Amino acid sequence: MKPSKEQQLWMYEQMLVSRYFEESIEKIYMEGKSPAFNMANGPIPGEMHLSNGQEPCAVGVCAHLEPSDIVTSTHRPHHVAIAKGVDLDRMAAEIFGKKTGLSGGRGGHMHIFDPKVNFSCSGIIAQGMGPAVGAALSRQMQRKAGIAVAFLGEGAANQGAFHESLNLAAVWKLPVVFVIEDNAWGISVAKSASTAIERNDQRAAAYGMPGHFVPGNDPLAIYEVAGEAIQRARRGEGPTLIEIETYRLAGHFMGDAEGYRPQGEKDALFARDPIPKLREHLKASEGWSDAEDAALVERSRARVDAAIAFARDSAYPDPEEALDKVFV
Amino acid sequence: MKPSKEQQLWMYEQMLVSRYFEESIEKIYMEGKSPAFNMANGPIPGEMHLSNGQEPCAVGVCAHLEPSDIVTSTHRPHHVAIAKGVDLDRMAAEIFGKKTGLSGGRGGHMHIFDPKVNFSCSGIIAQGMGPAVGAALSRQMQRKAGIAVAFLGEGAANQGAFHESLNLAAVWKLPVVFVIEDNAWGISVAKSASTAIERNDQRAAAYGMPGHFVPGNDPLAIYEVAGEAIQRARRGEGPTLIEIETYRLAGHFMGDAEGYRPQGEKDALFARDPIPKLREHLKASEGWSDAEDAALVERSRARVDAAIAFARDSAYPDPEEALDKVFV
Amino acid sequence: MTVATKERKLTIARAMAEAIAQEMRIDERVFVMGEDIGPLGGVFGNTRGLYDEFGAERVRDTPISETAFMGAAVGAASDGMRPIVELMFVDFFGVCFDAIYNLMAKNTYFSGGEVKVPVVLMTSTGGGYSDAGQHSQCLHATFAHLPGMKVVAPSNAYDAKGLMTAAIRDDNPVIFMFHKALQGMGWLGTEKDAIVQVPEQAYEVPIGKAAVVREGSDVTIVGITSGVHHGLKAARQLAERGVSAEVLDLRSLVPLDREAIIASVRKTGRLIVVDEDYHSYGMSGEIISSVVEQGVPLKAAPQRVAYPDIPIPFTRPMEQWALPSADKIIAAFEKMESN
Amino acid sequence: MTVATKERKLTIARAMAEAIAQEMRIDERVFVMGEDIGPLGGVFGNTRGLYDEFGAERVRDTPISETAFMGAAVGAASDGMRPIVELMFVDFFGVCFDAIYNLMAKNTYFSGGEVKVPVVLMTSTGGGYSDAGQHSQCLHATFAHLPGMKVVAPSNAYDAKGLMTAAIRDDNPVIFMFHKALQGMGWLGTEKDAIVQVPEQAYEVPIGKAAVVREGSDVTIVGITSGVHHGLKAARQLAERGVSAEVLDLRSLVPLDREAIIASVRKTGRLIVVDEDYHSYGMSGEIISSVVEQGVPLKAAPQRVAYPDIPIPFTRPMEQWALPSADKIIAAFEKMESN
Ligand SMILES: Cc1ncc(C[n+]2csc(CCOP(=O)(O)OP(=O)(O)O)c2C)c(N)n1
Ligand SMILES: Cc1ncc(C[n+]2csc(CCOP(=O)(O)OP(=O)(O)O)c2C)c(N)n1
Ligand SMILES: [Mg+2]
Ligand SMILES: [Mg+2]
Repeated sequence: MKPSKEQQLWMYEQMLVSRYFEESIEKIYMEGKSPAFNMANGPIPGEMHLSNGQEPCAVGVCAHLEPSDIVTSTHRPHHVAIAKGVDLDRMAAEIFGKKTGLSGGRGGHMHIFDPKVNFSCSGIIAQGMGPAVGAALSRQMQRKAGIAVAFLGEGAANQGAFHESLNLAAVWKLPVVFVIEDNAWGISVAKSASTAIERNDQRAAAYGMPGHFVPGNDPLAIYEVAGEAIQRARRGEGPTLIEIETYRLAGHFMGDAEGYRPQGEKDALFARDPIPKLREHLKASEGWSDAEDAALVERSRARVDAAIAFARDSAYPDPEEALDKVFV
Repeated sequence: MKPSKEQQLWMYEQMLVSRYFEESIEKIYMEGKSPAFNMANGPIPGEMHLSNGQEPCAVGVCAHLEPSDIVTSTHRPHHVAIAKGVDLDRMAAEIFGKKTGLSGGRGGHMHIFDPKVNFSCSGIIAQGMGPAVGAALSRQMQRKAGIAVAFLGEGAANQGAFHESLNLAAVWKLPVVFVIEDNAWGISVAKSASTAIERNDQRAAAYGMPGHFVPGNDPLAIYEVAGEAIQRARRGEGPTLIEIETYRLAGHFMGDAEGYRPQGEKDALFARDPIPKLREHLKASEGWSDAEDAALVERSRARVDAAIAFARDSAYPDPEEALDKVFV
Repeated sequence: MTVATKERKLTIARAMAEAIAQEMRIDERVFVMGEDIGPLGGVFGNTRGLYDEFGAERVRDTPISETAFMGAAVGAASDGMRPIVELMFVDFFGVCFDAIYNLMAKNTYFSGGEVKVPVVLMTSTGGGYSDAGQHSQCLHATFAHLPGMKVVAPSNAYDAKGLMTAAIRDDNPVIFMFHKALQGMGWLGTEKDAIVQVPEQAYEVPIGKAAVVREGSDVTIVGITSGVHHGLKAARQLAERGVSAEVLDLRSLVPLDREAIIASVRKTGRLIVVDEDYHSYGMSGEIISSVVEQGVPLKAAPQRVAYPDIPIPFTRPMEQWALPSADKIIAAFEKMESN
Repeated sequence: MTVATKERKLTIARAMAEAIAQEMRIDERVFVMGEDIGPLGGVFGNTRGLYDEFGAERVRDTPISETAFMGAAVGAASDGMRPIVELMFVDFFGVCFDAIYNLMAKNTYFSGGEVKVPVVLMTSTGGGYSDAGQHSQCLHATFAHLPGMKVVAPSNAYDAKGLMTAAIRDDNPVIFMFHKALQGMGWLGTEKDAIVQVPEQAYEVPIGKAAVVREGSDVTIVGITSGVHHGLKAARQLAERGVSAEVLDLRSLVPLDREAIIASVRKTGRLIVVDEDYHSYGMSGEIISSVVEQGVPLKAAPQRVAYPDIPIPFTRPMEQWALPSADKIIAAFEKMESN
């Protein structure tokens, strides 16, 4: 199942938007945070986990999804949210804590909820998995189209929720796909120090489900493998586990000194940045022109800029609104 | 690694003691509980999970253990406690809630602690696993002899603690053996309805550790497999997972109507009762005589009777002692 | 023409099952999951009959995987279903509290009210039958302290049915705590006063409203589940001495009906709180503070009869000694009078 | 001859790391495990330097498997080790609370005192820097309500070092809560008053003893961690109006120093409790009830300044508005006076 040119361009565009979005956030995040770096300050306070480099995972999977399909993501959600079609303006506003944000500022960057496209995420490791299983159960019981995808990090694959969710999904043969973004690090801890085996796709056998590994942070390869798994889920044949080799180009969160990285790792990762790679591929194999590329880059930047402007220009909520929405 | 005659007889004796112990408890448990069955009444109140039929798991494993080795068990602990050498008098007294009990009556049948032989158990499914891993870590760090064994049910193998504990033990290469007693049922739920694969030993691969399956509830086969795993742990080569096919001859707990069992299951299980089977084997292959057997049966019964008498004759603690031992 | 109303007393277990069945009949989105809630009908009987009527798809036995199925309840509820999920004993909350507390309770807020999480989490509480420290707790405050979940706990079958119906129809997560000693399962003993007349048709008992279950003028006894029955027994004994005790059944811990508590204490001037949950940092402290911080005039220092701050012991002498009781309530009243 | 004592101010983070290092030097059984506590030195700096001094065996980075490593801490402690284990944010308790609560807290009791479980569980609390509802909670009452664990929480580096030393030497499980805003990590902002002089040699601050951190005669302000600093600021402002506020730093939630609280309120006749944890069923209610149930004479209804019963919002206007503050304490005092 190879992606068409159109699909490749869709993926490429989402990757560009995601990358520019993260780069914008990165810059704005630092506003108000000097001379002393204090998370609490600036237009974007709090923790900030960027997904630069991991865009292929998001687009390769989400290229197969409809708005009605369900995605749960993690503390590092922006790339997936963008690929799933989350409202970029309102997501930006949420990250700024504005009234126009997806949750009116209550959630922030680790709690992006856009029910229109069935996207949500959570800041607790591996805890999006149960909800994905439950959403898949809901579709199965309602005989309603749609599947669920749970994204998680390779560090999360050692949590109890991983085991329980995979087992439950398999026992009930639910239409759900589990996607591990293996970026080699859980904060400062290397995968090899936390995971008893080399690749988590091998754990699929413990649940009698297919497991796939996708090397190389390659969106086209991810597209193929994810497509199979998602088709399988849609056919009612049950869950699949996928592990994707990916790269975290930024620190774990902003402010991370990244002292744990071996010398040269960052350079090596940047040399393999998936965005220029995909661009080159498009040019080499799909007749993508420099002019077309410049236009798309322009358009993607503009889309991000508009979202950021929307967020900046929006008002903060009234403090007392904190008391609303506890119960509906 | 075949068991010597002496070892076989040791196992057989523990099985007899365990069986007689359970049969005694079973009888006494019903005292004061008629005409209306109310758990709160009688000399043994509360829940009671008997281990009749599962004795092979306990003896086949514990035959390889020293008092200094650590065992954590479950809500169904008696057979393992006996094979591990827990003080039978004080265990009986604990089950009766007496002052002479292992914990002065505070714990009861699901909370048997005998630090002299490093035995403990817990009523929460799979939650003995972490402590076994930690005890193994303690031995590894202290360069002190001794390994840990965590017993669990097949139902428990779907808990998050299972996954986390196996992974941690493997990453740290700890001297611990995980023993699943697969009695086919988790209360009323069949293994096939709760577990995505047929046999849990297959899950060992997810942690890069050896996995073994022992069919037939056969103490001699268990002895062999457990011996290998325990030797491996003692050699510092890391953890092993074992699943044992066993039978629960009683209900989940006393009072269980067992309506979930397929017709004829109980009869079939009793026909395969491991105690007469082992007796026959001893007679056929090890020159075990009827007279010797009668003497051992007698001795085992006497040991149990003495423990029960000790428990019956002991005094209850003072109520106010409830306030003691919260902190030491 | 007079219609003879059939007297029909139910246990809490049957009342719960009836409420669930009635809602399942009228609302396809309602389903039940948990351990042994299928053919077995629930260890505590509160799903009895459901499997036969609604089948394996809507009455689902789960693996022993509370984290997964609590999380799944959240995901299914967010996707339009209305799951009722059982945590067999409240004591097991520690294996799955994140899914309950960081997802079920908070997703509505985190989503700015956009995502509804209509889950009913039913769970058994309470001791008194020697099930020891991992199977006898109430943990009222552990759940009620954390915002985002409604918490109800009936003392009788009428309230059980009405609260369950209200809980299922509520668009918010509701923790439904049922006390084992009131449940009507013979093997756990049974508080007879919990078995009461229950209408056959569906009805709601409003969540967040306490009930005055006995009127009085000298002292207010506030309790929930088992505490209500201890309170009623104490009130009967106090009446023999000429003391008129008012007994308040909170029925809901969240929302807490502070108005009802304060109104009663304004009338009586005395307050005793009964709680089978642990003494410190719990319900008893909350009730007392809610009254005194309002400056309600008191005739005596308020008292509490709660479970001491100890893990629950197995052996009967210790266990029974530590539990709240009518005698302890009376002693608390006497202490008030002696000062 | 006079010895010049070197002034040496430490942050709480450094004080904690120093206490741990000193105990590790004298006691081989002490070791540390948790996420990112090794080479990184802990996300909140409280294990900085330990990995370099003691190496990977005694300073162990774990997988993200809190259930396993909390359980492992119990097993290792029961086998003679003295683990210090970190739960990175207290908000994560839900993934591993069973191991903490049903094992760590209870095994000593269940074993009749035979099994000691000398674990120190250190965990970060508190918000105020826009980390939203799964990373900003205090959960004081959630831990303090459940018997079997001691619970300490320092407001300054001196207490942090002394409480940590006492906790490590204690044969019981101790929950050590450190508040992120007091921790001395610049990137979290820092309460300057938490950075105080700390002796180089090891010493213990006794667990279960509150400290009067400011003496006064008109009102008692009781707090813990951040609440103490809000209280001190309020007291300074009240002093300008001629009101003399006494500020009590609980330092331990379990055991709770009720005597110290009552002694202070007996003196002042007025009580305000400050708590960054949720309002209902929490610390504030416990403190107030512990005073009024003793019949301590009060000049005004006691007040609480606690976090409202809402998940913690991300956005700064809401978040800051909801937090306790000196202003809110003063408003509470004014309310007392106006009645
Ligand atoms: C249960 C839990 N434990 C710990 C954390 C703290 N934490 C946040 S992100 C993270 C690392 C996650 O690693 P991984 O799953 O690989 O995701 P990545 O950050 O690499 O995207 C940790 C430990 C948490 N949020 N939840
Ligand atoms: C976390 C948790 N969930 C549920 C229970 C209730 N429970 C007690 S025993 C049991 C079945 C356990 O099955 P298995 O692990 O196979 O052990 P067995 O009873 O067959 O020995 C269950 C569900 C529990 N004690 N702890
Ligand atoms: Mg990672
Ligand atoms: Mg079983």
